Amino acid sequence: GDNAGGTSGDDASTGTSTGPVTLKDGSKVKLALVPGGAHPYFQPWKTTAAQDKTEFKLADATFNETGEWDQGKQNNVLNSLAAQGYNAFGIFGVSPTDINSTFEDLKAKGFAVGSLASCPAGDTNSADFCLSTDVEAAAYKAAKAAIEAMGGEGGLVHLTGNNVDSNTQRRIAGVRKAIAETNGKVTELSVITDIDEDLQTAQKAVADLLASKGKDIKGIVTTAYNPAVAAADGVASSKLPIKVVAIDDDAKILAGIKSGGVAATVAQNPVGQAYVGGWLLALLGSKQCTMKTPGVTVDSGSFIVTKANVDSYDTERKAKTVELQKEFAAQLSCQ
Amino acid sequence: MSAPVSETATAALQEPDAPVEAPQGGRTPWWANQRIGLLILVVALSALFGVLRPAFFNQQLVVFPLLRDIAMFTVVGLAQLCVLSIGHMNLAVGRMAAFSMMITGISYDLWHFSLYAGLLVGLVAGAAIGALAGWVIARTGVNSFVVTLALDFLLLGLIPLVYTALTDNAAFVTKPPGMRELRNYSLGDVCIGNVCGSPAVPQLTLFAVIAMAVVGWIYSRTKLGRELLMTGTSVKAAELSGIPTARRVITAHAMSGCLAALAGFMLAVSTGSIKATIGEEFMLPSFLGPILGGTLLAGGFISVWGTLLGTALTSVIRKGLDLLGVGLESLNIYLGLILLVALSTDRIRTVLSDRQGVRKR
Amino acid sequence: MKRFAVRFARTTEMTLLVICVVFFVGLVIASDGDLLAANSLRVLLQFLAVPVLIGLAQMVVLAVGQLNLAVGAIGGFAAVSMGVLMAEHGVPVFVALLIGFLLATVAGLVNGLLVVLTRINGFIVTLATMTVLLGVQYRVVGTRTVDDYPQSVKSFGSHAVFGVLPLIFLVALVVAALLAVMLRRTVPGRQLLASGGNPIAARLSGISNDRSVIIAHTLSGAILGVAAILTVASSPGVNKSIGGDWLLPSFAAPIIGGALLTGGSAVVLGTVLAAFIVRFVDTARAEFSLEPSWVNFVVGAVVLGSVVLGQLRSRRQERRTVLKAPDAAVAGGVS
Amino acid sequence: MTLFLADKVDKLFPGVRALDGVTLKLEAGSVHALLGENGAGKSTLIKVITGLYKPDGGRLVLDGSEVQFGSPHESASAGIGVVHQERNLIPGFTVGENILLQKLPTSRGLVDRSAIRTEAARWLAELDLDLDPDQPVTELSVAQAQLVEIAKALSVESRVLLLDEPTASITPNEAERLFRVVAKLKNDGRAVLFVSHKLEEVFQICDTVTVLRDGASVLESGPLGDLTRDQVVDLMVGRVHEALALPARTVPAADPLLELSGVGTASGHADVDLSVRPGEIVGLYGLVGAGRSELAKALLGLDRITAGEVRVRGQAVRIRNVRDALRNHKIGYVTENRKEEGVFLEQSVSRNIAVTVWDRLRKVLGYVPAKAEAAMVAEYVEQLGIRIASPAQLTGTLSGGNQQKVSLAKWLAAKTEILIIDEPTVGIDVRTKDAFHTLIWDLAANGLAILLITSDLPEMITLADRVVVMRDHRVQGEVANDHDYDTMSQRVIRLIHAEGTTAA
Ligand SMILES: Nc1ncnc2c1ncn2[C@@H]1O[C@H](COP(=O)(O)OP(=O)(O)OP(=O)(O)O)[C@@H](O)[C@H]1O
Ligand SMILES: Nc1ncnc2c1ncn2[C@@H]1O[C@H](COP(=O)(O)OP(=O)(O)OP(=O)(O)O)[C@@H](O)[C@H]1O
Ligand SMILES: [Mg+2]
Ligand SMILES: [Mg+2]
Repeated sequence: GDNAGGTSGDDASTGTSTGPVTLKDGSKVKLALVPGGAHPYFQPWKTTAAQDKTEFKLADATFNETGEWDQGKQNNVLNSLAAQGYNAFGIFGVSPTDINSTFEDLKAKGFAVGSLASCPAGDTNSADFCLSTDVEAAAYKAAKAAIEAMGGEGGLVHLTGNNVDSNTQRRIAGVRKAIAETNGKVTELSVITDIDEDLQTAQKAVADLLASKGKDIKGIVTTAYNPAVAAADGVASSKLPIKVVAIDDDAKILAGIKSGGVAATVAQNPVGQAYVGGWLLALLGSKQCTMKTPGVTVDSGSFIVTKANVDSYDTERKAKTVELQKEFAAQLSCQ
Repeated sequence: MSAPVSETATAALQEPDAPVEAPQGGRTPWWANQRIGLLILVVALSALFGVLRPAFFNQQLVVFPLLRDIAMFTVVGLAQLCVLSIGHMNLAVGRMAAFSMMITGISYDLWHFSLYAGLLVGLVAGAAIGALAGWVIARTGVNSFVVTLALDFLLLGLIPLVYTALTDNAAFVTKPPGMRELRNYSLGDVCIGNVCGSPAVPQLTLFAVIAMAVVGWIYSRTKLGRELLMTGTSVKAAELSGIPTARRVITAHAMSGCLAALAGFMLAVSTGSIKATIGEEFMLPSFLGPILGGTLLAGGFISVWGTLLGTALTSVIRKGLDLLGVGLESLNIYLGLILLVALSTDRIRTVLSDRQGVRKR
Repeated sequence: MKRFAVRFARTTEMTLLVICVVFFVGLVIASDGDLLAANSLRVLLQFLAVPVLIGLAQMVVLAVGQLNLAVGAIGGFAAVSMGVLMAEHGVPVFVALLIGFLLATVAGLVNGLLVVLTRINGFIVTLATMTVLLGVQYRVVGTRTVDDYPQSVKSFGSHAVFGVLPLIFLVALVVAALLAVMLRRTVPGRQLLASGGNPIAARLSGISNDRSVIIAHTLSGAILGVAAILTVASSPGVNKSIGGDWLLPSFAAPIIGGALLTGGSAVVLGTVLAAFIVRFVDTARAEFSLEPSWVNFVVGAVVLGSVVLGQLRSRRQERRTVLKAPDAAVAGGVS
Repeated sequence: MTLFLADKVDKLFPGVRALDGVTLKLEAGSVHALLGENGAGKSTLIKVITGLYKPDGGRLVLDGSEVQFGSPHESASAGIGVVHQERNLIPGFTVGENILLQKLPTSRGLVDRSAIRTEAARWLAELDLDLDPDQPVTELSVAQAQLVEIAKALSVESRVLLLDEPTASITPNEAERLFRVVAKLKNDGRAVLFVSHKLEEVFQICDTVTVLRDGASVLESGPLGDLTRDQVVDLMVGRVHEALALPARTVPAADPLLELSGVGTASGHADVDLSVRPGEIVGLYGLVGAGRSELAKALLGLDRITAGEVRVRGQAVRIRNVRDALRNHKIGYVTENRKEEGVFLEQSVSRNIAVTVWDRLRKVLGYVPAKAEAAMVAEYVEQLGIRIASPAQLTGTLSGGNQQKVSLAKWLAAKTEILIIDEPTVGIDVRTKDAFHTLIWDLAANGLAILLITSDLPEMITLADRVVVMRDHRVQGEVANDHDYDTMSQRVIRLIHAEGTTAA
């Protein structure tokens, strides 16, 4: 995945399988998709959970975002769901450094567990599998897109979220990697962290940034939601010739792409995560299949969206989803 | 001069025909007692949730984590209670927990300490940072709210700097032997002969029990506890009665820091790793438990049992709503409303008991 | 007049004013005078409007010895209500803003009524209403960011008189001035402060403390309503994160500004100045590309330093007071 | 003409019948005394009249028509002014605003500051009080604050003025000034109700009297002229009250326990010389604000001593704080400010008394054995006759007299040898006052060195062996007490007003 501009990120794909495994009996599986808390990114999971339920004929499928970005609360939610009979869990762990413990607990009780949209920090994944955007790769792509939009030179600013989250550290690394590849033509002016908590903080940070350094900035890459919204808006109203590359494909950001305020965005694949994840968890939960290598990590793909492909990137994403299914089929050993 | 007052003076001071002044508030009926009210509420709500969702009594999946939570937040509450006892506040409880766990994490990661040695280091660090807050307050006379708020910001800045400097993932992932076990072990794993404890009770609760016992003992039995409460009731009167109020302020904050560290440790053990964000969610629960339980914000009165019950009440409500499958759209609405209704009944009980008291005459 | 000058020189306001000036001059020098550019000044002031208002909203309840933990929830709830009404229900701008303002005011009124009627500690009451309103805010807006409201609102939010003085900042100043007049020069204002200063004495003088508490909470709600309007007008959109970071600043401003937690103090000017100081720290963060961690560190140090300094000054003047002032505790219910 | 009538008023509190069919009649152009022991119900009656409490029975009649006041605001508008027993000023406000708080003058909807200034100045002038209406009340002395409250009561254009112990914390001089005002109001045809525990004052200014005992009126509107002091006291106490006869006591010749020479303090004292021997009661007299309490606090290390020397048992010492004073020098201080500094109102009686002795009682780890504590507390409750239902009772629920006993008990429990007693009987009824006098006398007889600060001249003359007079933070001189009121009071007052014996 080292060429930006609309090709599917299939670097992790082994792509040798023939087709998806069909689920025989999903009626014993109660699937729970549990994000870390409320966030627009996860909204597609809600509808996909319902789709999983009907398509795979599951006993139940639920979406529960009451964890409120607190690992303790999320653990509670998971336990409560387990107590209510849910036996297959697709989880976005609030704290990447803690979530393996949670996975271990659930695994110990015999549940099928998938790490969705984020992998645990470190080298081990205690869940059955991890299906997630490779955050470093996505940030790398985004930075590449920004550099391209900037014309390959100038100052770049990186706006992101919670500094002490290991995913943030990976994003920072991804952006730095892309900048390093320009051999000094592009410089990282600053990395602004901890502005994803709320929209106003992000907006204020962007405005201050533009006021103090606006002239030196050629591009802004954001790898968190609120800063993306704020940057798109701030740059548009300041009328500075700054290229903004955002993250995710929330309606607000897509509108920005269409109007030209946002140069590009990196879309991820939440639907694919929830759909393929649900399918996998149903297979594992019904004991039809097991993972050949437990804990395997697969990139769910990230897609550069520009004005050019804003109407078509979803097709590409759907293709990736189908591909993911095949890819996993090769990882399974089924009865 | 063992009895400086002579018979004549004593006789003069007696007022044989004066009626004994009635203790007001001391004669409330049992059902108006706030703690008993809370206990009844907790039990009633548990029963209600149990009836609606029998899974509520699932030992492994519900009771065990619930008790672990209650234990941890009780310790958080006790950390706040220590400063509330002198009429102060500690807005940095969470950050003090994060700070001491950072030290504990360093001790595991860099110095390869054992589980309990690291805990001890953390407790000392917590006590030290608390004492620092207390010292600033005592020396300058600046309001504790301001000092701990500022300290909170200071630590909020300091902690990530240290974490990013020392670790890759902004967390200490080294786990000393025993930490993993402590997370899941219950009293079921503690056996004397053939008799084992309940598998529904996590071993972590023992920390809370010890903390409650120590804090309870200090406040009910020792000179220190009494002096803290007197300082909380009236600093002026305490100073003029020979209580070293400045030192007591420092002690109270040090105790608070130490308990915050313990809570941070319990959180680290129960979620898995020692990270910078430990304690972020501590502040509101730290007040909620003690205050629901009857501890006064103004100082001078505390209740250790009340803190446990207050914490239990909120945890039980949350757990019950979780089990009822209440989504985020409604969860907070119900949580807030139940809290308000529960507390209003408390108020109604007090009013009723006052009325009854009057009618009896 | 001379006496007044002497008294003013000793106040916290004076200390804060000096700090403000020093800070500002320092920043101007550090930015090579860039900070004096119209745009920089505009940005500086633009993001002062809301902090000033939330500080005042807290100050007014502190003045009766109460506190309001629901500041962020009230503001956020009102802001998203206005946004959703305008963007999704086509309610005319004026009506929508009015409704939002009234919702916030009513929320404040309900806080006051609950405190008075149930006699539950104000801390707990506002904690409970905060929880409820957070739920309502989520219910109203979910995880979307709503921004599809009329341009007139946005141009109000971004307009600046002479390109320097943002309208919304002027609105905040007007509110501050009105509040100052109300607290200093109107009978209900004086009664409110009397209740806060000495509730027993106030009651013996025929002042209803209950009424004062209700008025204070309602005023707090109304000010938050204005803050919500300004938020809607000035931010790129409204979502559930609005109001999320209001709580601590709301306390920090009045307390740094010299308000007593026990009640009785009206420190409008102090609150405004304190908001300025906090804002300067933000500006410094952008100017020096500081990591947020350092900023927090500095804010902590500045707050502690300024208050300790102020305290030492007044201590020196009051050498004769024998005992240390007892640490003020937040008074709970007022009888 | 009867201006105001409270007819068979009842008031119940949870657990207490505070008023039981009390009738009170106030005539225009007369000053009426309301007397009774602590807790008799005087303040409660006033609060019922002003609409602060709702009566549980009876009726109020003003000017011949029945009235019901829902709040103090209504009674104030009806022309009833009141000075409550509690301190009653709003800290952040100016003198003027405090005076006019009940009805702030407004113009065009805003509070009119210049009107406040002029109107407040008028009331201040009426009381001959030289204060700036713009001054914050936090800068006032206790006495000044009290006078401001009186100005506040007058300011509602009151036809009926209720004064609840207005003279408890002011000097005779200031009291005289107040009495002149009262006389003027009386001539204007207003009705004044005067509550005081100082019977001398009552006899000086009152015309008629009502006596309360345990919430019931035992004498309703009797003319005061027909009664003697003893008769009044007997009515209040409910049995024959014997005049205080203190047993003989001699001061043993011994070296002073406490000695001050040339002491100066940060609060402005200069050249203070003073000594107290064991078994001696040294009175420290002066006008309010003379710096007596401040001197006591400086001795306890609460203020800096800048010059001179303090010797305890002959040793020069530097006392750092009250703890130091108590532990190392056995000095105790019974404060004048009972409610704020003397007792912990929201704590039990038992803790209040034991607070000074935990050091002595504690075992390992600071453990305080409950039994030893209870026994110790019981001993002092018994000795001082503190009326409580149980040692766990909150001190705030006790009457003033009993609170004062608690405040004293902790120093006796601590076995102090030097005791500084500041205004021990402010707001305390005659009988309890006599008991306190006996007690203090007795403590001295047992060898304690007592420094007695009081503004109550009769009390001073009853108790002190020597009277040291202070003015403006300096010692004016000393008078040996011959226990004769007339000669002593003259000598003391003369000393106070003597020009610059030591003053610079
Ligand atoms: N708010 C209250 N609630 C309950 N009891 C009260 C209340 N106020 C007064 N009492 C009780 O009513 C009785 C009368 O008290 P009150 O204050 O009227 O006495 P008093 O005659 O003014 O005494 P003092 O001379 O000490 O001022 C006392 O027993 C007191 O404890
Ligand atoms: N004329 C005055 N005006 C204002 N304040 C005064 C005046 N005189 C003294 N004060 C202040 O009043 C306080 C009274 O001091 P202190 O309490 O030591 O006096 P005291 O002789 O014990 O009188 P009291 O009877 O009030 O106890 C001091 O803080 C002093 O600064
Ligand atoms: Mg009274
Ligand atoms: Mg005095």
